Amino acid sequence: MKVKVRFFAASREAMGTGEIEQEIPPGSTVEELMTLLANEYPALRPYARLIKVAVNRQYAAPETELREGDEVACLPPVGGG
Amino acid sequence: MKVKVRFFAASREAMGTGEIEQEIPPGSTVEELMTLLANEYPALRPYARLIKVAVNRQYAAPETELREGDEVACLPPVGGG
Amino acid sequence: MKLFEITTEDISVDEVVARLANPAIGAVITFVGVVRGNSEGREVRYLEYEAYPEMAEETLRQIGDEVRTRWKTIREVAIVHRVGRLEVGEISVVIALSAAHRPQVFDAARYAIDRLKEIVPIWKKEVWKGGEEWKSER
Amino acid sequence: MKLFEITTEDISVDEVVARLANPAIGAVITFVGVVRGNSEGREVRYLEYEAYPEMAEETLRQIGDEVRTRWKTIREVAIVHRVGRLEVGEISVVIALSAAHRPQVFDAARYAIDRLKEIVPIWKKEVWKGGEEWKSER
Repeated sequence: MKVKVRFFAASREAMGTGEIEQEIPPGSTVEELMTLLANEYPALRPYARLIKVAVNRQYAAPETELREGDEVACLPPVGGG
Repeated sequence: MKVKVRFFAASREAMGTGEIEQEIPPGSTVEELMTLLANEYPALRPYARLIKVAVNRQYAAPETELREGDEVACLPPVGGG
Repeated sequence: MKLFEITTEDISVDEVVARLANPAIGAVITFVGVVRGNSEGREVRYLEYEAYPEMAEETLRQIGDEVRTRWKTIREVAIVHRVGRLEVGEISVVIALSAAHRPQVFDAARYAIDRLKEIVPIWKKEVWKGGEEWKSER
Repeated sequence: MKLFEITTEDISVDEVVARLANPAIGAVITFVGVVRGNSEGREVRYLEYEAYPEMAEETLRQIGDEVRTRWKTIREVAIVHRVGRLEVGEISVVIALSAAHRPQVFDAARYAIDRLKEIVPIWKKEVWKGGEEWKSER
């Protein structure tokens, strides 16, 4: 199945893009997606441990199961204000 | 000797004026001036106990001695903000 | 530009914040007093503020000094208070404090408004339908 | 008028305060973030703010809900954050909280800015002469 993955700030610059479509095995969790991305995109590795993940605009735990079409966002430490 | 006495808010309305010149005995204190004013202007009496006094734009204690030409202000409880 | 002012004109928060402009500041806290439409169940028509302006500006400056003595992180303080007739919804006072960083500015802002209500010679008369009253904190 | 907004335009404090207009309010506290000209000894040329705008507006709204749940005296909250390139001295964020009376609004304002820096998906890149860096609180 496919999910949309969005990247911001340092992770966006590392990826060279703000958005990809990613094919993942049905029933994958957030954690499994992140492991898969780190394997596939070495540039992302320095950020992998810092990134929090949002699924459909909500912060999501690593064990959250993903569904077809979900919008997953990779959020480096925020710095608003 | 003479001092200028200014009235504000409720005390100004009670006096019907914002400012008077008051003749007082040389060496009078703030407290003596206030007693004198309360005797001379009955309208002021309801406010006399609430009023704080400033001399030359500084809060002044009752025992402060007045000098010729001082600007004395009668300040009812303040309500800014 | 005066940092401590009694005015009869409309107050703009942006304009007061601009008085603190300095490349070293990263945060400004403002307290904005607004004329409320009701008080103790009565519908307020308008307020009349009166000041002893010369002394009021001096005591505002004194509050600024007190704040900067107590909170070393506070860079600058500006306080502008309006007097005269104010309608419901209009701004009566703006207190603005600037700092390089945000910690402590909230305590300092609270102190400034508390002191203003305590020592600054400004009085407020509430005017409602059929009556009026001078109001104070105490 | 949106109470929680990510914008690319200049922010006016007066305009944000006006979004809270209501005859029942007597006090508004604002926290105003301003771009500082230096950071850790480096002269900042400008900042670049980036947001995940849809989620950022939702988390701003969440902060507003949290504040009003914790502090019952808070009537309304508005938060406007600017993104894109910001020059030194420009306003990055305005948080405004309104209340009938002033007690507690300072604690509530402090909570709001602390939470904003913690959970809202907005990022800040500092650009100085000869370098740049993404900054975060932690």
